[in-house]
Amino acid sequence: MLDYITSYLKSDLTPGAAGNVLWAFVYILLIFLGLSVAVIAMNWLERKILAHMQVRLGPMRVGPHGLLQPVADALKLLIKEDIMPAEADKVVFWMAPLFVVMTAFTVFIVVPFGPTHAVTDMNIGVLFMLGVSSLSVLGIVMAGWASNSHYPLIGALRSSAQMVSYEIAMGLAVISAVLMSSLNQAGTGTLSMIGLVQAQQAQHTWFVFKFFPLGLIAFVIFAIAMVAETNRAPFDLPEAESELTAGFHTEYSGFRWSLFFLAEYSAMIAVSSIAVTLWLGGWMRPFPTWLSGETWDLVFSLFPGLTFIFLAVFAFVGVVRMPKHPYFRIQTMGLAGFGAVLGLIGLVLFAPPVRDRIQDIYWFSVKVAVSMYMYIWYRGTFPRYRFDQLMKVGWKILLPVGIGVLILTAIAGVWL
Amino acid sequence: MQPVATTFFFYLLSGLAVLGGILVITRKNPVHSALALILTLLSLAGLYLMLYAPFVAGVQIILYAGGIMVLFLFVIMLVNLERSAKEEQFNKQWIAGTAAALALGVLFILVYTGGKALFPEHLAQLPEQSNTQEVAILLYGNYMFAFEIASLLLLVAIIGAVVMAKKRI
Amino acid sequence: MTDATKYLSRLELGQPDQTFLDSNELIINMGPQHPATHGVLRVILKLDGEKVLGTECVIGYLHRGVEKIAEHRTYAMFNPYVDRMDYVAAVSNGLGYCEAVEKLMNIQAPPRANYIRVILTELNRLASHMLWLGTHALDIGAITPLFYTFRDREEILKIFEKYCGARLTTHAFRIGGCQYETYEGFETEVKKFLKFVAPKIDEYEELLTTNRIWVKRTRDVGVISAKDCIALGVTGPVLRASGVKWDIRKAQPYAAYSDFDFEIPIGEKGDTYDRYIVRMKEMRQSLRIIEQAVGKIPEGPIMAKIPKVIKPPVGEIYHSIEAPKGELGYFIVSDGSTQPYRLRVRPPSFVNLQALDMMVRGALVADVIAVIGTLDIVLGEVDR
Amino acid sequence: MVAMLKGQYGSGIREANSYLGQNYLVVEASLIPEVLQVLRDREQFDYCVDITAAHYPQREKQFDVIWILYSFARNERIRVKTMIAESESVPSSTSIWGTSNWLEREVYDMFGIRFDGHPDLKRILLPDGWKGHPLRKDYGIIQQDQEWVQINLGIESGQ
Repeated sequence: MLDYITSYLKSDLTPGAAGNVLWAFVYILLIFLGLSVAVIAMNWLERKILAHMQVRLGPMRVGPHGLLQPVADALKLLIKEDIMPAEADKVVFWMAPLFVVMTAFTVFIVVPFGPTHAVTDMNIGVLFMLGVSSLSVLGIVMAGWASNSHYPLIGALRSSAQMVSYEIAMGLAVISAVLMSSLNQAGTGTLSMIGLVQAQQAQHTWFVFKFFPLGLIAFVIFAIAMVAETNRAPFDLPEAESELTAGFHTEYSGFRWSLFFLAEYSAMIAVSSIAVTLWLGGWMRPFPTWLSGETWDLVFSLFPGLTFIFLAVFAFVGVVRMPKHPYFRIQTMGLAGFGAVLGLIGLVLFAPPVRDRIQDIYWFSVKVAVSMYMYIWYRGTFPRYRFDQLMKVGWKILLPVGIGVLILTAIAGVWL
Repeated sequence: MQPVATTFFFYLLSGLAVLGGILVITRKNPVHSALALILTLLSLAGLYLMLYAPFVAGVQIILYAGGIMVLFLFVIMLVNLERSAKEEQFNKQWIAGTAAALALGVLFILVYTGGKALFPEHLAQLPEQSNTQEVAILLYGNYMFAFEIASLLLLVAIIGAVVMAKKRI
Repeated sequence: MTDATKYLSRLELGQPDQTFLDSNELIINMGPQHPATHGVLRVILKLDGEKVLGTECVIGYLHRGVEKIAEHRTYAMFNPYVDRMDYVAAVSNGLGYCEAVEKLMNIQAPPRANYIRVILTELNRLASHMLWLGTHALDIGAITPLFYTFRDREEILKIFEKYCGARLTTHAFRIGGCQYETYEGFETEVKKFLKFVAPKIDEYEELLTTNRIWVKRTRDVGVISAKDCIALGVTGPVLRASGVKWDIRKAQPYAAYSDFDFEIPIGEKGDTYDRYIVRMKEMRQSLRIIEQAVGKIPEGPIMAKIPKVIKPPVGEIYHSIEAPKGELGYFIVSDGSTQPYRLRVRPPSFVNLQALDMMVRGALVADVIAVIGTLDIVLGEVDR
Repeated sequence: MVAMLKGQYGSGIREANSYLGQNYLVVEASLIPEVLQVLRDREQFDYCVDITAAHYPQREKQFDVIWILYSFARNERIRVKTMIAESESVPSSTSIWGTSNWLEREVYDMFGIRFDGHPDLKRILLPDGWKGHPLRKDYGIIQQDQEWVQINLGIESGQ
């Protein structure tokens, strides 16, 4: 039994590829937990970052610097009354959030956090991700229709039109990256997520820099389309607050609404991870060729630990700056405890075996985090597109440019 | 790669597909029918996966479930269908329908018994890893011409749809 | 009452399109509880898909009968009520009312009082435009400017609070002048504010003026020509953005406005973007006026000699000022008693709102939101 | 201008005067549309600032209806006034100025003065079914339409 459990640890395959059900299950659990934590963290970070962009403080009351705010929010949403409109279509209304959450989480089966850190390495990984994430629009349409109300219906129609349109531009950008992966001896590319990163490893470059500027343009197209796909600002028409009150989830409340929230954020993380995998070198550390060699490997492998230590220091600075009033004593202690935990994690991450194992996940997460920060930044900066302008951008700019990039990539691949 | 509980999953997915199909024709609400159809399509995608045809499965999800059904729902929601929901579902043609179903069933049985030799006992184990490549080679090699003809046909259909739907061009 | 179709008599429903595959016309009720209608405005939209075929405004949800109240209050007692009309530009309302009564009684406010009035009114114009900018940008989807403008508006409200104790409904002026002398350090504080706010206005412009999405959302949206503006009685920045160089501060100067050197910014096309630019320029001009006023504020009394009981002679008067939203007029009929016989307020928001229907026909739903924002209405003033 | 108008309409122009520097005309009700049209077309009073009314219950002709006009070209305001009795109506000026639409509706709402030829004369600020016209002098300041309040709001009184 113990052998069966430990047998996988030395494998260089993903649990799915190794046919190890137990470890696949463990990975699924880990991803589920990690994703939930990431969504909670994103919630806090978004509110904090947006607040600081807008010269406010954001959540400050629950816990030190509002650290416990997402927990409080989650609790509030769970114990809130769950309202179902009398005229709603009960079954569909009930199914819609489940459907959205299910699709948002399913895509993470193929996300490669590292060469072995994925649930499974599917032959059609990219296709699977695009397909399953495109299913989430069904949930949105179901929600809008089942609410039996004008504003949600318009929101749902808008979002389905928007997502179907931008999926095409997205697909074209993806194909050009897949084309780049076929530049090897065998001449065949791959749709596997892990294979794509390995192709970038083999070609010693991130695809975003490949055939400059073709890779970059494809990446930009994808980056725009992925914001539209996840219904975020400046493409947040389906839930445009000033026009449609809240779009497709106007009639949802409490736990059901929180499922939509969860799905939105995990979908953001999912598409970001596609972008990272396809263009930003997935789990590869920065400058794998320029700064190669033992020393640089060591230096870069220290980053995860250093990050946590840095965060811990940040927390301790907060402790020092906390007002010295008895009222704040518990908060100060809490923040100090939080810093201590972060520091401890940092220290553990310095240990060589952990360090080697965790590096890939760390670099992948950092890249995704940067992408998530961009999401928040867009939201703080841009006004909202109008519907016809949005369609125009999708069909008249992104689609032709995407086709052009695809053709040029093919030509460049044959000639260069 | 060793698939797990193959038989179980086969019956589960087939059952879901059949269930979805029955729901499609029995639901009065067209939106419910469409959702049931999505269930059927997704089960079929699962069956494709079991046949070691992941590419077909992926395309099935993207095109049918993610694309076409969304447009189906789009149209159903836009068009007012309250009237049809109240109409009698099984109307006078049930005799003809049953006859057609019976005939089809008999045909299946005849084909199965008559052509038993054509069905191999075990399916050939296709290489899963290179399936997508095989599809690509076939599409862009042997069947290049047919493929292009099909895409041309689709283009004609698109233009026709635009001409029909748009008042002024 | 709640049936939306009941109000649609004026919307020409027209012949339904017989073309195959055409979607039905949709009637949508926007408001009175809606995040983008700036209060309790209710707009009934008739849509073809997302295209607006016609609108009908239903107003009056905030009607408090200000004009009726005026007939039952003395002239001085009614003064605070006018603050509650356009509550984001309360100082302007008070200025118009006080000057109208002064004109009716044929008294002149002393120069120092007039200068204080100009400073406070222009500060209020800034505050009103800032609030407009924040909410307008929020309607179009940019959330950040709202917080920037509220931060800077706070500084203006602080000055008001220090001057008269109130932040929003100030009741800053009295008939005959001002009640309060400026507080210690008023001039330096206002000068400090001017220095503080000028770069902030640049900051707003940096966020929006050249922002592609902002320009796309506002250019050629809600276009209204100068001719239509005049026919519909639209005044204020909306009229100026259509290219009419008309500002009561210049045309018929009141208070101390004839002493100052400032320009009237105008636009060309009369679209939402032009109105945005005009208001931004107006904010800069307001800064100029305040700067001059603070620089040469005269010494002297702040209150004219007025009788203990305000009892204007029999007669009637119309006096209007340039409020942030447009021409704000007061028409007062006096029967010689201590209470107005009839007091009519000519509200700029009310008249401007009438142009909404014309500006959004053929546009999209999202444009309706943008146009409501750009008209800069305050429902307290529309409904009175 | 006054001389010209007087010459044209004779005694129809009851009074043409100036008070505190503000000009006003008092015109016979029947002449109103012509005078307004002439003022707009010939005298360039192209901007209708306001339409309002005042109620004098003790007079025989109870209502004053007042138009306040402005000319951009002359930078000048003028008030046109007419007196009408309770039962009389005034011709609408919606065909002359677009502004008149809502302003006349408000006068109708507040005073019950009817404007002939108005395209959509209905209440604007008060709810549609309300009884009474609040700016008339015989309407009390705390008076309300009890019946309307009870039916539509489901409460005994709105006070």
